[in-house]
Amino acid sequence: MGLVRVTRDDKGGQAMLAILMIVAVVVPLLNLAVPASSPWHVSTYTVTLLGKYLTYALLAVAVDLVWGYLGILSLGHAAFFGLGGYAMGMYLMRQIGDRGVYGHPVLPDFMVFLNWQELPWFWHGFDLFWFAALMAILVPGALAFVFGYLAFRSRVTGVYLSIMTQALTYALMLAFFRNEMGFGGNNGLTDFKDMLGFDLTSDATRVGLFLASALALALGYLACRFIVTSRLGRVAVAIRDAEARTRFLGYRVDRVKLALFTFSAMLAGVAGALYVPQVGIINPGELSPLNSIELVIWVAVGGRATLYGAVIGAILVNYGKTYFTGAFPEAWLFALGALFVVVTLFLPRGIAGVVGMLRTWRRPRSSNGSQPEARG
Amino acid sequence: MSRRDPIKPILLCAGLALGVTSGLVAHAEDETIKVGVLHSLSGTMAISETTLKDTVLMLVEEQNKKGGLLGKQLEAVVVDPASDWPLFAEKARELLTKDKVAAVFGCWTSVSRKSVLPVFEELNGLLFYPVQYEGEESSKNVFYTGAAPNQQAIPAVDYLRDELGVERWVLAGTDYVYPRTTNKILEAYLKQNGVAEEDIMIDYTPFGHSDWQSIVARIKRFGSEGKKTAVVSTINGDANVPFYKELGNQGISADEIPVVAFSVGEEELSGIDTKPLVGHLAAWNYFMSVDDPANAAFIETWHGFTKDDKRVTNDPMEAHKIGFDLWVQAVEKAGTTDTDAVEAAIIGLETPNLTGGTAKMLPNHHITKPVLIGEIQGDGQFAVVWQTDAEVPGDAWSDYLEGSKDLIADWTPPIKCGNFNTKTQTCLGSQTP
Amino acid sequence: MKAVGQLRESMRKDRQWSFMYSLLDVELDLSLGVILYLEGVSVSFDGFKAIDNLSFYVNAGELRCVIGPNGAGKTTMMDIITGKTRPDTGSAYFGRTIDLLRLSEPEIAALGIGRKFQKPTVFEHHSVFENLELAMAGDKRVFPTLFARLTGEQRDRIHEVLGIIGLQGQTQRAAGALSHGQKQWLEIGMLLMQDPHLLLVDEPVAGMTHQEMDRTAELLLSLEGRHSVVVVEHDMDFVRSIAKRVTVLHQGSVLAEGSMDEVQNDPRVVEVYLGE
Amino acid sequence: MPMSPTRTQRRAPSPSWHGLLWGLVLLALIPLNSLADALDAALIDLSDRSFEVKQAAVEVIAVSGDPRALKVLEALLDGDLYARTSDRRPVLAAASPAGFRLRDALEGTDLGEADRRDIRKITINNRMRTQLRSAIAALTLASPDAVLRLSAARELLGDPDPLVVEAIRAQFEREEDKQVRDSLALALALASLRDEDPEARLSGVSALAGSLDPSARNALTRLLGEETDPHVRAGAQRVLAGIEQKLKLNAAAETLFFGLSLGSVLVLAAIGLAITFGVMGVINMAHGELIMIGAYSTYLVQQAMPGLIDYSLFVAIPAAFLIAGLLGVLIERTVIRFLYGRPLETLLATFGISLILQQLVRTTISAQNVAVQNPSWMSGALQINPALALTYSRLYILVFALLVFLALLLILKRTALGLQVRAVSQNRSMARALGVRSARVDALTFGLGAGVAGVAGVALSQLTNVGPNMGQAYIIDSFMVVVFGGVGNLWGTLVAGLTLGVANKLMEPWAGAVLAKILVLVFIILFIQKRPRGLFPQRGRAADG
Repeated sequence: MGLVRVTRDDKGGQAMLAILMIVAVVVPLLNLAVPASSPWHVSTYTVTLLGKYLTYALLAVAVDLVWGYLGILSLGHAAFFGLGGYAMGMYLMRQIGDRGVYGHPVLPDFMVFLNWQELPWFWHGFDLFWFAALMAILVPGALAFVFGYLAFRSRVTGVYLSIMTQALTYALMLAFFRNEMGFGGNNGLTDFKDMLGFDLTSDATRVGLFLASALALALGYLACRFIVTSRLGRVAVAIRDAEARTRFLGYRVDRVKLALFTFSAMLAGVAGALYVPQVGIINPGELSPLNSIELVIWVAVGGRATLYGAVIGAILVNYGKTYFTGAFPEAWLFALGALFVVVTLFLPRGIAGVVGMLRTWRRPRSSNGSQPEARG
Repeated sequence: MSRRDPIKPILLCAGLALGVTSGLVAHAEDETIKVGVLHSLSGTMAISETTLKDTVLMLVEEQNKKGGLLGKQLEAVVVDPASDWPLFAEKARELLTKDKVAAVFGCWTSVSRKSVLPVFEELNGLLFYPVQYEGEESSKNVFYTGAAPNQQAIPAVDYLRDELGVERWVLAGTDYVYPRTTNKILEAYLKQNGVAEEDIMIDYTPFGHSDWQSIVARIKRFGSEGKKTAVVSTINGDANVPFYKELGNQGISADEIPVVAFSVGEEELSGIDTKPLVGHLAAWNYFMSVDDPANAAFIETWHGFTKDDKRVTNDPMEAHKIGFDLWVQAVEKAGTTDTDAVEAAIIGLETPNLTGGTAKMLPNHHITKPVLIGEIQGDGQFAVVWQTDAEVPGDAWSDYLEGSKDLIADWTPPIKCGNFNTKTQTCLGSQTP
Repeated sequence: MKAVGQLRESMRKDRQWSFMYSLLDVELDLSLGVILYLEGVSVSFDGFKAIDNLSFYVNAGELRCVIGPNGAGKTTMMDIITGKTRPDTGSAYFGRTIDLLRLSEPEIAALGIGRKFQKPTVFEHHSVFENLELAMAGDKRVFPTLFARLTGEQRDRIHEVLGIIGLQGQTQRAAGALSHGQKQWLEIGMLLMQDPHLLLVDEPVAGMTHQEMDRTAELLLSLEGRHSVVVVEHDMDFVRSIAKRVTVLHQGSVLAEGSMDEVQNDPRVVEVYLGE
Repeated sequence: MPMSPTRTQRRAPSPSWHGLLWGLVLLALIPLNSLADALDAALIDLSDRSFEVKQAAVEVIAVSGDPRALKVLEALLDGDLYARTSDRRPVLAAASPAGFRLRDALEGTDLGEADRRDIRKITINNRMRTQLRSAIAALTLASPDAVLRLSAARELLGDPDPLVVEAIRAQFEREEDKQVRDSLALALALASLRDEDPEARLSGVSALAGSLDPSARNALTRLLGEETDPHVRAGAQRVLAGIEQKLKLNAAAETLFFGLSLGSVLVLAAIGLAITFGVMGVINMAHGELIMIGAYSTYLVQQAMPGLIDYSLFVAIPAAFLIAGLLGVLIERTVIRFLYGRPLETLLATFGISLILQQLVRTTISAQNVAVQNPSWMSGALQINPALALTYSRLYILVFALLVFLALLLILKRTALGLQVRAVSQNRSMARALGVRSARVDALTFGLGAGVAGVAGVALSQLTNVGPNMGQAYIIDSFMVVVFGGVGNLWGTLVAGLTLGVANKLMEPWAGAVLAKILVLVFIILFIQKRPRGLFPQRGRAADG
């Protein structure tokens, strides 16, 4: 019955979920059942690519939750994503075991040639999947909690918050670049072999990961829907629109923000954890502030405060990226840049918003007429 | 809420799903042999890598003028990994599965190579990697046509010690795997040659480090303590300009404290005002200034191809040239572009260097190279001041590192292993696909 | 010195670990019949004294009007009561026992002090119904809110208030689409939903038509007795229409207090108002 | 302390040199004509491929005692010496319409026009440079030019050879120039440390007291290594301790200077942002690219006036200001003005613009970095004392940063524009009501901020890379500085920038460059939690809520 409430009045979401389900069924079939020769065969390359997009989509949903509904433009989500990724990467590293180039039973290769004698303390436990998975959620969550606790309590808002989260991401990136940190420095973690005993290079595993991403996206989406359709969700929007008023109504604004921010960070962590085994590498580049800004744009393109819009945005922009970098490598930065400008100027509510506008033109001054311009 | 709402997203997603699948499921025609080019054309690495893309295009064009390969024309497939390491892996996969390229020429940074390595091993493709690197790797599917540390770093140090009587060493590098490894090798090497701990100073800086004041001041102090001092620089491209400018400004001239760089070539110098740098050194396996008919011809073709006779040539370009020649020979020898056949055929093949001598593909997938030391001149070129009398064979596993001194790579039977432990006579890890 | 103050501020248990601090264990003590005590309060912004040694009392259940020229410190006084601004000196007690200066805005609100802003602020993107729902008294911590469901009597309460503020017809309308006056009433309605002991109403009739004013007057009068109400207003006719006791603020302190007529005949007040 | 704006020229004594002096002694014995032949032969040898042959040749030329030899050696050192392919005779070549106009290196007689293929440059290596420098030094020790004598004296510093010492002492007797005397004295003192007589050593030691020249310190440490005489030891230890003390002070001063200069760079990079972001509330992610544009305009200006590099900056500064400024106005008119009151949207839009600008430069100019030259007056260092030198480029940029800051301060506080800017930034509608044409003011303000960014680019082009990505390196730091200093407060930006710079440099020695940066960032994050409005917040009710 919760599901009913969550999906009611969310035609976009329903459609999105429906398509997601179809893709999740069809693509694996076309990949595994259909022979490679047939034109209907979907290459593993495509499967992995789609899987990657889905993790991005989940990340975008996480961003939309805090930006669209709470008005927090977080530039820290690349960091949360990256941390989740590193947690999973560390697990995959440990799985390599003695199959590394130096054949060291425990230490990953990069530690061997940097003459590390034994495993640093923070690497222990990551040979267990459940532990790594837990960390992939808890570490980003914890960081978000500490940062949020400080920031929201002292009422750092809007622009300042964005810039602080950006600084946070930047500092983390620099830290991970340092080889002394014990995370493989600039090279990061790579050359993964297998996961839970499944060979990462086999088609079946890749399809499995793809399905896992699809499932995670679906669940993440529903969870966010559950929040935004709850009273808490309405409080969030209230905070976005009139923070002071909400406070005078007796809501602990800082706690609400903290809770949602942390949850969103955890979602990002999950996305990261699913992303790494599919792309086969995690390195500090993922934590770059620029990535954070880019993924905010995915949400803007799709249409913020709609959740399903975030999914559309993430997939469209990244598909565009894959396509353009192949087709016209020279031009694609122009395209991306132009997209940023055009969307912010002419589509403040993104693709999903276009639908809304059409509707309001059809029924002027309708029930919820005035365009909500989500302010930061 | 109206019913219209979902339609657009549905169309979008459906179209998208189709677009992705259909767009990416393509079929390679067989009239041409495809050659993948995997170099960043945007992002931070575009600075260095665009040139290499052009080089490969030129080589392909030249080969086609000669009538192609196995009676087929070559076709270059260019993609842009945009200096984004995961994207490298994705693009490699695209080239191998979607475009079905026979071989890929690409990558610059170690991280990009590391990122694509699993892909090439999984899909059994061929990668020719043209940049000097830290070694400590030998994959069945990769051919390392750039210098291994023993083909660049160690000869350079020998030169400084023997020719310039250097006794104190500053090992300055950007904080990533190539400098780390190279410096570890050099440190071990120097200590073996009786250099005292306190005569070695090691310093790492982040990428694109731009404020060198304190470090240069430290080097200056370190160098002013009586013994002849030199800097061995593994500083990465972008950080070099401010570094050399600071050296110049703090009045450290090449004959007081010479700097020998491993990552500064003609291409990088073209972005620097070289007057303050005159006399500083670089160690490479190729210099544009070497006057050798082969080199002159290469430069001429290059200028012709780029329609710009200002364009410089550099070491990685030669590496690509050598790699390409060897690949062409191997394909002709094997009579097919099949990876395993080519991989088996290419070992032992030879092709002339642009600086004289010949490059031979060794069983460890590295090649033999002459080592040249050049001094930076005012015109952005190098004057060769020293060179090894014979080619040095590339060594995948350094003899000066704890982990790897017992390792060798040999892809010929019976060993057929990239990291074979000579002590235990076992092939470590699981390199076999 | 300031740093030390900040440090102490940050060390305070209830701020640091506010979740260890329960709001339910303080009882509003009205044994003296006085609900609000402000004593010797002063605030200054960059040297300008907005409130100057102000002492101000409100009895339980009374309807008090506060008037005064611009910059007299009316709004600042409300900011202090609701915890938005911290005074430099002085004390503010809610009932005999509760020290308002130690509490945050949400805590104060939860204790039953509701405030209506000068400029009507309602949640534009929420429907009228949702606005009232959000304002409704109850457990407002994060998780209870997440799983909150409307009970029957809560709905009835909302509809009751909708009746009081005369917006029954508009339940599902987005608050942003309401007229100015309707927003004012909705906001008062939101205060009622909190069923506070003390309502602070800042310029309720600014920009209202006469009919709307009269309705607002009825509304406020209907609250008297059940709630204590402090109304800050410029419009003299309106004040006269509702006021029993009037307090005149001037330059941040009380100039005069008493029935409307007393106040109006007070020479100092006349002087101040003519002086403008 | 003596202030001499010459570069430090110091190097280990060159063994190749003693032969030369013996040669000078033997000169008398050799018949002149054969000497001349030897000289000619040597000149030919200069164009030999092997550096050994060349070095031998230089040796001969140096001892030839021929007054014209000096010219040849200097030409060789400066790389002006070419060899004629026909007869391998060394010549000086000057570019001329037909190709090159040749003059004989030795006689200086004109040898007519030549094509670039007719001559080959005579390359030298570091060893030869060292050899040439000391050869020239010895030949110029007695030269009439004090500067030459000074460098000569520095050149021969610490050379133990008795003949050299004699030569120095001789010169010291008749030397008037203060500086030259000082360094000759130093040289003599160093020499006397090797004297057998303890007294002489002791006097040498005390003569070195307080000298900051590294060679002094090294000599003393060496002396302590082998010295047996207790008096001398004690003296040496005392003197050395004194020197170390002085060196510490200088090191501290140096660090401070480094910090300030890093700070000045931060201030320059951030100050434009302090206007666009601080005053107008626009999160201008393209700020870095505006800096880049400024740097590129420096490059273009230098391309346009190749002969006049020394003056290029004076043209570049206004040029960069205009180009970046106009670009800024364009951006403001076409994009930003639709986004006022929605700061976070400006972040996204301007980020898009920054991508476009980067790619624009890549495609129009090149993906490679471009070479921006330093004017001669920007290179080198101000030698306060042998242990402390302030590099001119840093010094000028520090001053420049302050000038830019003051200029901005004046514009904002004293001019009509400034008044309107402040009015608009505080209350748009009110300002408009008072007849301020806010649209125009916005455009101008943003233009001003952008222009200043451009000017910063000119300064940065003198320190670091000029390439499409250079902007990225500064954008985050700039925001940190502005936020830390307090938005909308120029003084805040200045103080914040300098503070962060110094803090960074203080930490760098023990934390390393990266960790220092990280620590600074973390510090700012925590600081903002405590003081959400930075060091110098805008006060009053307007600020809160």
